Amino acid sequence: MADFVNHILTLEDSWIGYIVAALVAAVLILHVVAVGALLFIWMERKISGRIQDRLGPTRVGGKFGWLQTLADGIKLIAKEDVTPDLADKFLFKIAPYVGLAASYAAFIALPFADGVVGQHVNTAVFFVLAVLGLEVFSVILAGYSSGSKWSLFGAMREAAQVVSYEVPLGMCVVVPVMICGTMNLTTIANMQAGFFTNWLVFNDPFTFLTAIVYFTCATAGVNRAPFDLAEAESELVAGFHTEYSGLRWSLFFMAEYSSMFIVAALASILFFGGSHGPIPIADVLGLLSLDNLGSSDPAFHVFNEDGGGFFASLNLEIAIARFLGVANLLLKGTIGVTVMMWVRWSFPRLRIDQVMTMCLKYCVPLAAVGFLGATAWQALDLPTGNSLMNSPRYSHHELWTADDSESAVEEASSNEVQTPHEDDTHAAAKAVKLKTVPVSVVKGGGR
Amino acid sequence: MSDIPLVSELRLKFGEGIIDVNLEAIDEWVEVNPDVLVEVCQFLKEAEGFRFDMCNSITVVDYLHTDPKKAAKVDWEPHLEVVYHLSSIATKLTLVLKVKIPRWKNGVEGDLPTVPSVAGVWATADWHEREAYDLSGVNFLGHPNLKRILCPDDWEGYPLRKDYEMPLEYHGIRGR
Amino acid sequence: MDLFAVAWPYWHQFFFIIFAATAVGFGFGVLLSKNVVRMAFYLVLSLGSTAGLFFLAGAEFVGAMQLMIYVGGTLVLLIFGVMLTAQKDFINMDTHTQDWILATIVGGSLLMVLLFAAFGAEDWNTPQDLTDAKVEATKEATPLGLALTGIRVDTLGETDDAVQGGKAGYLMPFIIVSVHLLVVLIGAAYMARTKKLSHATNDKSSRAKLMLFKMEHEAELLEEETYVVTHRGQSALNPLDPQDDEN
Amino acid sequence: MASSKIDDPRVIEFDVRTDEMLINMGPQHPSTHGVLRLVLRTDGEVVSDVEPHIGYLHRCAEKIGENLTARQWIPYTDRMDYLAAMNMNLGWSLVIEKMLEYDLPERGRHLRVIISEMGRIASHLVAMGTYGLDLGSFTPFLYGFREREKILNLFEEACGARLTYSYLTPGGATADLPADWTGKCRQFLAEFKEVIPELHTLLTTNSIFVSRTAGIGVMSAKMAIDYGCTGPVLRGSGVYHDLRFHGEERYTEMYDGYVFDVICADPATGKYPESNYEFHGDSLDYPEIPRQAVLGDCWHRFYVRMLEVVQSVRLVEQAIEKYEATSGDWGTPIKLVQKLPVKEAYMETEAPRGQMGFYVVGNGDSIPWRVRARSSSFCNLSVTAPLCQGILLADIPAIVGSLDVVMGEIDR
Amino acid sequence: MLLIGTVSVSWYLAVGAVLFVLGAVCMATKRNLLGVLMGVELVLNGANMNFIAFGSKVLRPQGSLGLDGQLIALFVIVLAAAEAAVALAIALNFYNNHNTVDVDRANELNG
Repeated sequence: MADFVNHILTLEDSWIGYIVAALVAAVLILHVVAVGALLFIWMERKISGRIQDRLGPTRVGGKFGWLQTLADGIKLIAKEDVTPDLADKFLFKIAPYVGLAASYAAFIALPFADGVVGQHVNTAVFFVLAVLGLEVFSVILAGYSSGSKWSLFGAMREAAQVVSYEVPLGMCVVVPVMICGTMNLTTIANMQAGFFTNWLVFNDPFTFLTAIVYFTCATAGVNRAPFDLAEAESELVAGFHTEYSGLRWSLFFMAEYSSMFIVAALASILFFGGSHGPIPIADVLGLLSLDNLGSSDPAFHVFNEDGGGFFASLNLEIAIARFLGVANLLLKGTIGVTVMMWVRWSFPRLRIDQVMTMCLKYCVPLAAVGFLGATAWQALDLPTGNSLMNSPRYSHHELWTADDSESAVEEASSNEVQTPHEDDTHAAAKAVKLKTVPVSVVKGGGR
Repeated sequence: MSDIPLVSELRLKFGEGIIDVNLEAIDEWVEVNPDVLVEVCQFLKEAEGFRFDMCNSITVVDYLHTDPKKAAKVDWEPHLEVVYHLSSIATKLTLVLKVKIPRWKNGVEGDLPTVPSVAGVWATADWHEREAYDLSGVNFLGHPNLKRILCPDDWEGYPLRKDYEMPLEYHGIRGR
Repeated sequence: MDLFAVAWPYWHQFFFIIFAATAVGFGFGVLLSKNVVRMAFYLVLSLGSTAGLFFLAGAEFVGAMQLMIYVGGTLVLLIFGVMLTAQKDFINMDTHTQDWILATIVGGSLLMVLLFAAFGAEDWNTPQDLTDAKVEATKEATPLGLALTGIRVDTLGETDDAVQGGKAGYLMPFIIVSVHLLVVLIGAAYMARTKKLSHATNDKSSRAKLMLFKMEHEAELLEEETYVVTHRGQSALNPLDPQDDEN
Repeated sequence: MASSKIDDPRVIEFDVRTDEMLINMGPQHPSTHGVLRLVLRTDGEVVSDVEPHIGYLHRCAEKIGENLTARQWIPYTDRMDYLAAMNMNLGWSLVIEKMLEYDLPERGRHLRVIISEMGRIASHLVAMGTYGLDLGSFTPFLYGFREREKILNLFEEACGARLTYSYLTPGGATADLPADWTGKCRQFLAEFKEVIPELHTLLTTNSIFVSRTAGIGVMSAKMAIDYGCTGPVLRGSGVYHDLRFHGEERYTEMYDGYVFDVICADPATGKYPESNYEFHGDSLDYPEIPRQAVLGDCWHRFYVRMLEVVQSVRLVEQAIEKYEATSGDWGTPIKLVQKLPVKEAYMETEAPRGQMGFYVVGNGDSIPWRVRARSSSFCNLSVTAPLCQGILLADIPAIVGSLDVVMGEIDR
Repeated sequence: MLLIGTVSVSWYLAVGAVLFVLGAVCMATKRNLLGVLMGVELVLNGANMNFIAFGSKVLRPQGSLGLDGQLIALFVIVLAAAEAAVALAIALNFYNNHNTVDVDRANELNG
């Protein structure tokens, strides 16, 4: 991208290109956050309405009241921004921004499709989780600085809950990482390309279990009902945001909804094939298949670096393919969010000790079982979903690996690290490559 | 409903304690001397075959005519009646106890008349007595915490007394 | 036009300065702030930007871990402690002036020594050509994992046996650390346990059982049987029966 | 007497102690129904002590009653339990009739059964919905209100009001039911029967709901009676007592010829009465009692309400039959300035929330000398303090909600 | 101009040194037990910075510690987490027994 901008501006490797590229990426992600929150709040209203035999918003913005959230946003902006006397003013004011920044920053490493990502991070999985984990600080600071006892309760609950739920969450995330042998979300997604049997959730029963546990813990991690103890409106008046009003209050909700989408999208990347549909539509349409979009290969840039002018340099096939991928991911993420809403409007809230019990007595052991089981499944090379369908998983990724230090490969394979699938041996070699060979993913895709 | 044996038993047990019994009234009532009230209630609660284990309500009726002309017509002296409505879940009986007390303790205006508290007998009497104290100004001796319950703590006067005057203003709020 | 032509290496420079400035700046914030809660907040930001420096230095995995374990876990724990102990008079605590003076002198001299050491060694101070630094984000998570299990795939190229021998795996420390963590976990559980039987923390069913136990002991025999008998007797009754209101 | 220090629910000792704090729950709080104010003494999440403060809605209706005639005071009874105003009217009407020794015509009796039982259904629906709300699930609330609205429509047709009806009066009712009213009522009952299983699915058998309510706020029969709890709260503790069976003759004869069960678990077996009631086709099967549930806990209080709704449906169905069978007068209301004898009468009726008692003293004038309303919620609320000791903060809405208090009735 | 010029290991070491010293001074001056704890965290990070810098192939292609630096840094992070937990436990017990978190008041052992 940056190269492309520079190319258009007929500059050599200049910082302007990077600035423009960064700005474009930032603005796009901002749209995902803001518009996404807008959409999800509207969705939540409609869905809750349907669940409760209501219509939900109907008037504002025409037919389905789809501008309701915008109207409310304007109202919230217009509202007075109250700061209590007892509050720690500085922290009270800063807290909402911390939360929003955290859930916004998590998008940086989230690949919407192969090569459509803010910044390639090789440890993207943990990066996303870690940055998302920072959101807890906004809740804690908000609850603590409000100077209200209800808010303090909310903050304490949030702290306890998040710290304990990060454990099973991490364990669940490790399973796909272990199976794919990489922490790079793009790669994990690409490895599930092809038919939906390649999706890791169908890899073996343990991954299925892990997917469920992951979703539960993720719901708890972004404190949605029935785990929304930090803002339990029937016990603590509004929990950590009792004292907030107007824009700052709405920032909390933008953060909440965008982090909901992040965990849902992460779930779809880790377990549900990411940007790849159940059926490789790109292949069916005769387009270039997404699976071959190795983002490291300059041949697969949406914009050819050398083509002059915009359309001349536009690589249409890849553009369409990536567009389909992004649509896939957004759809899957939205489905995940919808499930969270469905759960929220159906169940009562758990008690704090029950939430803790659920985490420590059920989620952690289940996650451990899932992890061990999946490892054993790989080690014993039992039939997996894709081997049953006989659509090998690693066969698509020649482009992905670079080609140096073969010795590492032999070393690693001779040491029987993470056994690949024997059903296609040349894929096995590739798989081992994937694991140990230094690779430069960043080239191209980011720019 | 047959509480004749009950009355005879009460008479037998408390003698002078039982001042009056009215079986003709719609709800038969027994008037008790305040001094033996607690013992009577304890007995009623535990007596085999009656077991009045629930105290439904405690009411204070203020007999006073503020209008002297009407006051002349009536045959009673101004006084308070504390009415206990008892019932039994075990035996499904009901009973009304009455205690007659002066409107003010030995006639001194503002000095609350006293009745022994039965909160020790029925836990529910706790709040009922608080309400009676709050609205009618009866001092229940031996009550765990006899505070106003419905009116604010700094409220003046006892609204359900016949001679009660609504205060002109309360914390700047116009009363009447 | 040469400003426009600024090429990559200075971007590393640029971000390094940003991250270093925030890290050090908020470090000073931790030092100078009196309010313990704000100290915690500044510490979060300082460590966060330290993680940024790790990313910049190419240690992505360590950076992510820093964010996840350190900022996400340890500091939340810390803030938890702050909240538990934050009384009015403990939130703000002044430091004695003599402490300040002493600490500044000692710290300053220590800083001098360290900086001198840092910039002293010529080998360390030779600037590198970082043209490829950005793209060469090597995939070192797997080698790290392997090294923790005792396999060093990164030093296979080493011909020198001494170096090869020196670069052994980290299986032993790994196990020791895990055992240590286990001990800490058990200790924490021990800390947080309840000494006496607490109805609030036991699960409710056992609580309810205990309540029932109490109830049975409180209710005298007489009452018990009365209620039960009433119940049985009544439940047989037809509401139409005239003796229903009596009984 | 197992009351050693161990058994005292207030004894809680952690190695990591936090500091006690006093918290005001209410009068403006989402889950204190209306303007109840609870002062909590909490140690972290654990509530060691609760003190209810009431009176924020106090208007001294009893004093007002000493300045109005018997019929004029009816609207004030409406405002006591505003969720079951019909039953309040009924209580007051009955006590006045008792005083005047007035006997109701047959048709009026059945009319009253229809109306008061419909009122019970409407009130229990709100209780169910708000209880779901207290436990953090919003959906049952709207399901409950959807049905309640239908009942209110029926009431509106009957008396023109939707909340405060002033429909039943001493001497009968202000008007007979409209012509096609019973038909609509039948239709409603048919629809409502289909809905009841939904409500059970939403809350009664939901495992989260069970884990939130089962074994919480366990109240022994002795304690319940000692604190004067009545109605579903009392029956939830396994005490077989329902004024529609065991009340005064003047009240029970209203239900002569009706067949229905008193919903109350047998403390010996813990089973609820086997219902022989034909419930849309098959006989109604109650949901299983969960394993964790203990007699007298929140879950049982809630469950009793849910089952009483069914019994009320059953009663209304019978009442409609009888009402249509009878003809003639439904009872003419007493005169507005009806003179009251120099007598006093006390009467309790089984309102949805418990025994609602009215006490009236006459002095030969049309204006009663003294009026007293014994409110059920008042006594039911008084049990909060002993129940809410050594529990978690989240249990307080669960317990207060299960008592199902209405502040209008408490503060009067 | 500061932007022109290239980063070397020493720059990272300098940042590490500053953080280290800040932490040390923090430990020395803070009276709040948790403040001292935060000082410790700073010190550990300063040390970590050095390991990362020396281990970074980016900054020092030849003769760098390689993975060892990052491994040690990982160990430091993990141990810091454990250390924080234990120290927090001590702090809370201290607070429960003395009702203060002022370290200057923990002097009952000097006779």
